[in-house]
Amino acid sequence: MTPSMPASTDTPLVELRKVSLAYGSGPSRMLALEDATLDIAKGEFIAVVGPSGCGKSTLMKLVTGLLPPSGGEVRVHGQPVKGPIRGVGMAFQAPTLMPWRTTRDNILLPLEVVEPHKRRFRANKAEYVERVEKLLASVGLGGFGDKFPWQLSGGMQQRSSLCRALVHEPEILMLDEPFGALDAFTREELWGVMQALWLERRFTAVLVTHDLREAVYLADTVYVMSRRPGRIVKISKIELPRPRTLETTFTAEFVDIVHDLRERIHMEHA
Amino acid sequence: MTPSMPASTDTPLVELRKVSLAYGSGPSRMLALEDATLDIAKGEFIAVVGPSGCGKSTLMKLVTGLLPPSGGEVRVHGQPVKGPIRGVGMAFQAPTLMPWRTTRDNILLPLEVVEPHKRRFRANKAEYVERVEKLLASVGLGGFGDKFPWQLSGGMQQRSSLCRALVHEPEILMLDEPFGALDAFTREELWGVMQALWLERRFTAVLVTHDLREAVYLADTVYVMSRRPGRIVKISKIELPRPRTLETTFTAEFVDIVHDLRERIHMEHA
Amino acid sequence: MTDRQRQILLVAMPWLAMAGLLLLWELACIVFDVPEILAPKPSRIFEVMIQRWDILLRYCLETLWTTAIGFVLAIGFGVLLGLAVGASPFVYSGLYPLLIAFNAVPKVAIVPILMIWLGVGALPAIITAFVISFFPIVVNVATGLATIEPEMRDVMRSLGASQWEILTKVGVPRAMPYLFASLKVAVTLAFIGSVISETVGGNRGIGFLMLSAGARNDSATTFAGLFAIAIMGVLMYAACALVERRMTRWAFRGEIVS
Amino acid sequence: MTDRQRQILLVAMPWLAMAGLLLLWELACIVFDVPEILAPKPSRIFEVMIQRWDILLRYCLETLWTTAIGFVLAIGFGVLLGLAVGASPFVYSGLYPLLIAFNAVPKVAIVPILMIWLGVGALPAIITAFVISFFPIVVNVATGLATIEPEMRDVMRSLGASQWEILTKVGVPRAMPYLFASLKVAVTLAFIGSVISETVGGNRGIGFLMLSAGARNDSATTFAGLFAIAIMGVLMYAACALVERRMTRWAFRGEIVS
Amino acid sequence: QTAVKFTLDWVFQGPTSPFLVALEKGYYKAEGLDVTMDPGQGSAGAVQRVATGAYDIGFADVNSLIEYNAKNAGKEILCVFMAYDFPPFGVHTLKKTGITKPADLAGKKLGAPVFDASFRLFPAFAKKVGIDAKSVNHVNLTPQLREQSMVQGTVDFISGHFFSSVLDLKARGVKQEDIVSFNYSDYKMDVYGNGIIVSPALAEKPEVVKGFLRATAKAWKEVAANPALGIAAAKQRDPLIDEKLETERLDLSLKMNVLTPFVKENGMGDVDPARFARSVTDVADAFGLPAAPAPDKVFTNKFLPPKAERMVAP
Ligand SMILES: Nc1ncnc2c1ncn2[C@@H]1O[C@H](COP(=O)(O)OP(=O)(O)OP(=O)(O)O)[C@@H](O)[C@H]1O
Ligand SMILES: Nc1ncnc2c1ncn2[C@@H]1O[C@H](COP(=O)(O)OP(=O)(O)OP(=O)(O)O)[C@@H](O)[C@H]1O
Ligand SMILES: Cc1ncc(C[n+]2csc(CCO)c2C)c(N)n1
Ligand SMILES: [Mg+2]
Ligand SMILES: [Mg+2]
Repeated sequence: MTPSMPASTDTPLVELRKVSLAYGSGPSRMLALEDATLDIAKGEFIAVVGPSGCGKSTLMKLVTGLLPPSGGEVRVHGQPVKGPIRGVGMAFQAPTLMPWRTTRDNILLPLEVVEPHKRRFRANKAEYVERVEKLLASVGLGGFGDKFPWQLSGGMQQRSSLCRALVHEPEILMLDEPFGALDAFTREELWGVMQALWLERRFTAVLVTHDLREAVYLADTVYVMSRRPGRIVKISKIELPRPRTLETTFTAEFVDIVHDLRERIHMEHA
Repeated sequence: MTPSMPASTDTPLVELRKVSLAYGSGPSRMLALEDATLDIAKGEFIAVVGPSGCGKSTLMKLVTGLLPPSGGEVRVHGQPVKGPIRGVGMAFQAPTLMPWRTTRDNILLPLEVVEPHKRRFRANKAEYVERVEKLLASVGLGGFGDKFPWQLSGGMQQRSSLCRALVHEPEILMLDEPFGALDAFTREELWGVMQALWLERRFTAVLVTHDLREAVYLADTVYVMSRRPGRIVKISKIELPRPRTLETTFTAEFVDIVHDLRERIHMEHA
Repeated sequence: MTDRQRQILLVAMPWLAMAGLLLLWELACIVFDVPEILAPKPSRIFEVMIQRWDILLRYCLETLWTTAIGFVLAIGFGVLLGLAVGASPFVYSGLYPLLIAFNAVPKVAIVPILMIWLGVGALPAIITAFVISFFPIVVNVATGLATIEPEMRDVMRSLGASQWEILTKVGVPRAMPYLFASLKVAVTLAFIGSVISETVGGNRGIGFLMLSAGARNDSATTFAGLFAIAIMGVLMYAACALVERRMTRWAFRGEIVS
Repeated sequence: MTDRQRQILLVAMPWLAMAGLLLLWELACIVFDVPEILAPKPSRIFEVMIQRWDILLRYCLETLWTTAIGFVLAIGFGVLLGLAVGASPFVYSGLYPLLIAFNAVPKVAIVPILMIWLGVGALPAIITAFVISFFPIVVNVATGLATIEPEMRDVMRSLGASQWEILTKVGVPRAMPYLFASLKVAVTLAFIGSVISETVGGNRGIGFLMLSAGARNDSATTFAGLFAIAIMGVLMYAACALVERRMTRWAFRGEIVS
Repeated sequence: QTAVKFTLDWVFQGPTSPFLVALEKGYYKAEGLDVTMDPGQGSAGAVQRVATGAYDIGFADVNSLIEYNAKNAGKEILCVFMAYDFPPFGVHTLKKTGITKPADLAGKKLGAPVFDASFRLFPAFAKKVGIDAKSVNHVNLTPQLREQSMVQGTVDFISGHFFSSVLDLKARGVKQEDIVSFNYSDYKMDVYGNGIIVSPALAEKPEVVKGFLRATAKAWKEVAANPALGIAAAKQRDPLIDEKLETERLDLSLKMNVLTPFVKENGMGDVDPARFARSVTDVADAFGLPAAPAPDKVFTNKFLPPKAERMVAP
C-alpha cells in the first residue's frame, strides 16, 4: 500500500491504543478499563464478553466518543475521537426510551436527528413510519407503536431500544446486551434477524453479551475481558461459515469455541 | 383437619383463582393476563417462564397486591388481597434503585420501613450496616456500598436490587429476572447463594426468568405461560433432590426437564 | 368510597373549600364585629359585585388582556432564557445572579421609572406583568434542563445530535412538568404586575378601580376588585392546568395508573 | 479552552456580566443625558452607598432578618403544604384554586389590613415575606411529588410502606431539585414582601428608607436601597445554591460527569 | 405612662417635625404619655388607621375626616386640633402650557394620586371657579410620578400640597417663575387643612388627649421660633433627609399654612366656627356626599389647652 492511498479497508475502522479509563478523581478514583488495545475492521462483527462490572459498557462509550479516555487513544476512520462520533446506532444496556414519546416516535428519533434522514424527515414521514412499523414487526412488536414505553414489558422495551439503534441504518452498531431480557426463543429468532441484516448491510458491530453462544453465533471475533479493571485477556477469531443457523450451534466446532471461552472466563472467577 | 384449626401449611400461602388483568380501558384496553389459577404453598419455590410480554411481571404485581386484578381473586394467607401485602421482598425487572441514596442506603431501605426492623433501626444501625456489607460481599459487591447506583454497572445495579429484596429476610420473595444482566459464572454462583438461603430460611419464592436451567435449578415447580394474554399452559414439578449443584445441571434428568420445558415454550412461538 | 363518589368529591372540593372559607370569614366579621372599612363581610362584597358587575367587568377585561399579553411574553422569553441558562454553564453563572438581583427588587419601585419612559396606559402594565412573571419560568425551565438524566443525553449524543437538538428533543419535554409548575406561579405574578402598574399610574384596570375606591373609603368595592382578580387568576390557572394535562401526561403516569 | 480557563471564566462570569450591565447603564445615562431624578448613574449610586454605608447597613440588616425569618417560615410551611397537596388529590383539588386566588391578589392591598391587626414593626414584615414567598414552594414541591416515577412508588408499596413513608423516603428526595428551584424564586419574593411591608408602615428597613427617599425625590438614595436589596437577594441565593449543591448532587449528576 | 400610638399622614419631613421635637425632648413623656410615632401613606390611610383602632391618634387632612364621618355616622372620629389653618391644597401648572387662570383648566389633563386631598377637593374648586370638573381628564399618578409627568408634558396640570409640589418642581429644575399655582383658598374655597384626630376610644380619656395637645403645642411653638430644632429632630429619625430641602419645606408650611393671621390672633388649634361649618358643606358637596355631617361631629375644641399655651407665633 502506498502512503498516498487513502486509508480504506486496510486501516481498521476503529482503533483502541492502550486505552484506559478511570471514573471519579482523588480518593474515589476507580480504574474501570486498563490498557485496552483492539482493532475493528470495517464490516467486522465483534463481541465482547467478560464478568459483570469489568468495563464492557465503558468500552462501548469510549469507542463512540461518549466518554473521553483517561489515557491512550481512540481512533475512528483514522481520526482521533474528540467527541461523540456520527453514524452510530447504539442500544444501551438499559432501554432509555423517552417516556414522553410513543414507541413509534421513540424509534423515529434517530431519523429526526441523523443526516441525511433529518433533512427529508418531514417530506418522507409516511415512508419512515412504515419503515418503523416493519422493524417493529420484525422484532415481534407489530401493533405496539402507539403504546408509550412505560406500557411495555421489560423485554418489549429492550426490543424497541434495539429498533431505535437500527432504524437509521448506521455504519457502526453498538449493542450492549440487547437480548438480555428476552426468552430463549425470541432471542434466537433475533440472532437470525441480526445476522441477516449484517449479511445484507455489512455494518461494523460491537456486541456486549453474557451469552457465549450468542457471541459465537454472531461475531467474527470475540474479545474476553478480565475482571475490573478490565483488560483484554483473550481474542478468539470465529471462522465458522456464514450464514450460521441454530444447527450450527450444535456442531462440535461451535460447542468447542464456546467451551474454550467459558474456560477462559472461568479463570477470572477464580 | 378440623375446621376450628387455623389454616396453616395445608392451605396454600398464595392462591390465584381465575385471575385476569387488563391494562387501560375503552379502546386501548389490553388483556395482559387471563384466567391464571395457581397455588403456592408456604416455603415453595416456584419459577415462571414464558415468552417476553406474556404477563409475568404483571403476575408478580398481582400476587403482591401492587395491582388489583380485573377479574378473579388473589388470596394470601387465605385473605383476599386488597392492597400491597406485607412481608414481601421484591426485585423488580429494572433495578429501580434510588439515585439519591448510596448503594448501602438503598439496601438499608427495607430495614427502615419494614417491621420489626423499623422499630429498632436506629438502635441497631451498626448491626444492620454490617448485615448489608455481608450481603453485598456475598453477591460480589464488597466495597461498593459507598457508591451511588449510577456509579455501578448494569449487572452491579441488578445485584444491589437483589440485596434490597433479601435484606429484611422476607417471608415471600419475588424475583423478576434477577440475574438477567449477569455473566454465566456470576449467575451460577448466585444460584448457589440463593438456594443456600432458601434451604436455610424456607421462604416462599416466585422467580421469573428466561433461563430454563435457572428455573429448574432453583424451583420446586415451574409454570410455563402462553403468549399474551398469558395463561398457564404447563406446570412442571421438579422432583430433583436438594441441594442441587452445578453437577446436577448436567444430569440426564435435569437436561430432560429443561428440554421438555423448552419444547412447550417453543410451541408458543409457532 | 366508590370511584364515582371519589370523582364527585374531587370536583366538589374546590367549591366546598371556598364556601367554607367565605363562611368562616363572614362569621368572624359578625362575631368580632369587624368594621367594614377594615374587612367587609363576603356577603357585602358579593352584593357590590352583583350591583356593579358591568363596571367591574369592564375594568377586569382591561386588566385581563394586559395580563394575558404580559404572561404570554413571559412564557416565550422565560422558556428561551431558561433554555439558555439550563444549557450553558456560562450563561448560568453570568446571568443567574443578575436575574436574582433584578427579581429581588420590588417592582413598585421600578414601575414609576418605566412609566416616565413609556407614559401611562396599557404598555407599562403589559411590561410589568411580563417582567414580574418571567423569572419563575426561567428558574424552573433551567432546573428541568439541568436535571436531565445523563442516560437520555447519551442517547442523543450517540446519534451525533447538536446541543440544540438535545435541548429541543430531550430538554424541552423533560422540562415540561417544571414549566407548568412555574406557570402556576407566574400567572399569579402577572396579575400582580398588571395591578401594580395600574395603581402606580393611569386610569384603567382593576388596580385603578381598587385604588380609587380605597381613596373613597369604599372598601367593599376594593375587596370586590380583589375578588375579581382572584377569580381571573383561577380562570387563567385552569387554562394552564388544562394544557398541562394534555402535555405532561407521561410525567404524571404514576397518578393515572393508581 | 482548558479546564482551568473554563473554571476561571465560570467564576468571573457573574462579575463580568454585572460590570457590563452597569457600564452600559452609565453610558446610557451620559449619552442620553438622563436626569438624575429619573435614573441616577451607577457611579453616583455607588458614591451614595459608600458615603452612607453605615446607615444603609443598619437598614439592610433590619430588612435582612425579617426576610430571613419569613423565608424560613415559608420553607417550612411551603414544604408541608406542598407535601399535602402533592400527596392527596383531595387537598390538591380543594386547596389549589384557593391558593392561586390568594396569590393572584396583590399583597400591597392586604398588608395595610395586616398592619391593623398586628401593628407596624417587624411582625407584619415577617408575615408579608412569609405569605408572599410560600406559594412557589408549595407548587414546586407538589409537582415534584406528583411526578414521582411509579416504579419508585411500587418499590415502597411492595415493602408495605405507609403513605407517609413513601412521602418522606421517596417524595421528599425526589422533590428536592424542584424545592431548590422554587427557593430561588421564593427568596426574591420574600425580599419584596419585607420591603412592601416596610413601605406601607413602620420606620424600619430598606423599605422605609426608599419611601422617605422617594418622598423627597432623592433617587440616588432610592437606587442605593434597590442595589442593597439586590445584593442581599444574591447573597441569600448563594446560600441556597450552596445547600442545593450538597443536597441534590444526584439529580445534577449529568452535569458533573460531562 | 399611657401608651399612645400616633400615625402621621406621610413620611417624617419638615412640616411634621414638631411632633418629633415633642417626642425627642420628652414633652409627651412629661405628660405621662408613651408615644410611638409612625409614618403614614396619606391622609385617608391615617383616618382609616385611627378608625380601625390600630392607632389612637393621627395627623390627617380634616377633609378626609369629613368624608369618613359622613359615611360612618355613629362612629365619628373627632378632630381635636387644627394644625393647618390655611390649607395647602391647590393645583399647579407650568407657564409653557399657556394656562394663566383657573378657567383655562377646563378640558385639560390632570395628573394626581387618587388619594391626594387637593385632587379630591378639585370638584369643589372647579365649581367655585365655574368650570365643569367632568371636562377635566384625570390620570392617576403616584406622587413620585406626578411632577415629573407634568415636566415631561404628559399631563397639563397637577394637584398637590403647595409645599410639596412646588418644591418638587424646583428640584426638577423648573424655575419658580415658570410655576403657576392656584391655591384653593384664594378662590373662596377656604377649607381647612390637616389636624390631629383621635379615636373614639381615646376621646373617652380627655386627660390623655389634653396632655398630648399641650405637649404638641409647646413643640410647635419652639419650632416656629427655631425651625432648625425641627429639622434636627427629623434628621434624628430619618438620617437621610436633606436638611436644606426640609428647612425650606418647613418654612413654607409655617408661613403659609400655620402662622396665619387667625392663628397669630387666636392661637393654634382652634377653628373659626362659621368658616368651619361652611367648609364642611363645601367638602360634602365636592365629595358628592348624601348629607354633610354636623360640624361638631368633626371638630371639637374641648380638649384644647388654654389659649396662652397655643400662641405659637414667635
Ligand atoms: N458513571 C460512573 N461513575 C463511576 N463509576 C462508574 C460509572 N459507570 C461505571 N462505573 C464503574 O466502572 C466499572 C465498569 O462499569 P461498566 O458499566 O463498564 O461495567 P460492565 O462491564 O458494563 O458491567 P455489566 O456487565 O454489569 O454491565 C464498574 O466497576 C462501575 O462501578
Ligand atoms: N403499565 C402498563 N400499561 C399498559 N400496558 C402494560 C403496562 N405494563 C405492561 N403492560 C402490557 O402488559 C403485557 C404484559 O406485560 P408484562 O410486563 O407483565 O410482561 P412480561 O411477561 O414481564 O414480559 P418481559 O419478559 O418482556 O418482561 C405487555 O403486553 C405489556 O404491553
Ligand atoms: C408633609 C406632607 N407632604 C405631602 C403631603 C401630600 N401627600 C399626602 S399622602 C401623599 C402620598 C402618599 O403616597 C402625599 C404626597 C402631605 N399630606 N404632607
Ligand atoms: Mg454494562
Ligand atoms: Mg417483565
